[in-house]
Amino acid sequence: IPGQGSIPGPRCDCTSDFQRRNGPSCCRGCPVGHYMKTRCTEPCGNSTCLPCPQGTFLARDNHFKDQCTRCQACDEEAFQVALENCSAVADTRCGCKPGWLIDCSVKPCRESSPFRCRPCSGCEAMYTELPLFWAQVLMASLVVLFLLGATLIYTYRRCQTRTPVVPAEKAGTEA
Amino acid sequence: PKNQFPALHWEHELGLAFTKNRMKYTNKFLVIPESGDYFVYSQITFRGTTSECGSIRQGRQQKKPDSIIVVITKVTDSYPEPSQLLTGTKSVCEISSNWFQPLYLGAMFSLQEGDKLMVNVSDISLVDYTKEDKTFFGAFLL
Amino acid sequence: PKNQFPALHWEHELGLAFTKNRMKYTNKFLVIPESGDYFVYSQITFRGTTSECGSIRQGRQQKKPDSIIVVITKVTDSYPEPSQLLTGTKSVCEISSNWFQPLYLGAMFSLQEGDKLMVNVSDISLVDYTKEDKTFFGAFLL
Amino acid sequence: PKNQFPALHWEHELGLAFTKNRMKYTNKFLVIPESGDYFVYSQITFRGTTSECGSIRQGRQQKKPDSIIVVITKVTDSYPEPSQLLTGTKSVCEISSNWFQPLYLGAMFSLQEGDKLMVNVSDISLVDYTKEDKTFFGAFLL
Repeated sequence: IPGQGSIPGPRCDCTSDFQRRNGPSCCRGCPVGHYMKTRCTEPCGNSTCLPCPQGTFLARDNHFKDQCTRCQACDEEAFQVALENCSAVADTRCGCKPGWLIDCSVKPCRESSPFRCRPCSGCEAMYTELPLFWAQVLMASLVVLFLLGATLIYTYRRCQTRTPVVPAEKAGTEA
Repeated sequence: PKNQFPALHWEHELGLAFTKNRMKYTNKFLVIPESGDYFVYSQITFRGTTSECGSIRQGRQQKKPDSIIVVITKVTDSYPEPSQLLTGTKSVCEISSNWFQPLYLGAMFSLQEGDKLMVNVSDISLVDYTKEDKTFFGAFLL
Repeated sequence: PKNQFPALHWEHELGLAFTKNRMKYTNKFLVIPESGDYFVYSQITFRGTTSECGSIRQGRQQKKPDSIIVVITKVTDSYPEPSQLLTGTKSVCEISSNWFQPLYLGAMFSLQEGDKLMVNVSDISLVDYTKEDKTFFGAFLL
Repeated sequence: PKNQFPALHWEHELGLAFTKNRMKYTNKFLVIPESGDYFVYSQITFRGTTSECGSIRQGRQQKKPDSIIVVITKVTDSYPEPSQLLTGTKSVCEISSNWFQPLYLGAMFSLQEGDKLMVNVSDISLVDYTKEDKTFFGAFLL
């Protein structure tokens, strides 16, 4: 394109998504999984960002946090296991081994409530990382579907028996 | 956000309450006036009538306790999610007709100018807010 | 005075106990040597044998709990009544043969030269005074 | 030595944890960098499943409670035995299927350069180490 020359850099007015005021200057934030080591030195420059050390994470993007968050540990005494190990971008996800059920330790049970894992003897290896509440919802919807199906089959069969299947030769005599 | 527990409002001028040295209190938050190391503390006195867990019937299977939780949370401009600085959590299964107990928290943190601190509790209806010497929240620069 | 709870005596020289920078201890009181902001704290360990509330009989109606209370009180020349700075209060209804538990308090206050601080408890006979690391009281200028 | 309780290991760099102004952490100890008055504090959150004491059978004789204990201990070159600075001790006899509760300690001490502080607990398997805002330990120079 004629006269392209040097295209003026993005305006440094600290309003676009990637330029945010952080202290006196307007900087580009750090990506997910990184912490801010030092702020940018020239307007709208890049902050110095370093990867979160092992055992810590930061799940959000374009930020200016100078310290990564510690990963939680799963409670081995309560037979919890790490369903997903902590990474630089996400916290540990604790749950129960397949074939074990989540048993919330308190009532009412909240998302952050402590829980224990209990072996669920005699039930098939249900993937138990669903929080208890969602497991119950799943069970309830299965029951509803089953009942619905049963009633449909039953009514279909009843409709069928009401229209007599008349042998061909007798057709037409029964009005 | 980590915990969706409700945040408490605080009296910051009357009685024993005060703010000084540019420490501000607005809309449930203590606002840090200058970067530095702060000692942050709070006590929440909870009280309630006995729950189902505490009602004992012969030969019954042990019940799950209720719980009381207090969290001192930091909100900062530098990161879009609040972070939990201090958590006090206790199970409650009292056999008496009613119960009351405090949870105390206190520790030192490196905080930035503009950081905001709030206190969240698991159930506001259990908080004894009747007297300022039982339930309080504060921070000071070291 | 607000609460007629008995005040505790404190050792202020032996073992871990000390006073310095003109902070005085006389007759149950810490005496504030200069006006300023102080962090005031105390832990009282209580212990007892099980009360009636905890004795469980089949089908009985739930009992009222006993309670343990610690209050840090300020006495000042500028006002004839003491004021309660900090209160820790907990219900007690234990089913075991005996029980023991601490109550901890700590917060910052603006105090005047000559103000006096004491610690009151609901029942001195329940206080475990046997060891200085279990039951203590202190204040320091910030 | 006074108590043979096990000492806890601590994270001292990641997340909310930090050391500064020459305060060192090595092998379970905070090492005091310069003589002076320090505020030392810790919270340990304990959790467990209900013990025998809490299982209630009709007309049975009351049981002895279990207990949870946290001790902040000082080790110093000037004396061969560690000394217990702070102790939190609580009986546990819960009737619910499980229980959890914190013990908080904090006080001011005159410490010498090179003194070492550690936290001992009665039973490490009862310590809730899963989150840094529930179980923590610190000290700062006043």
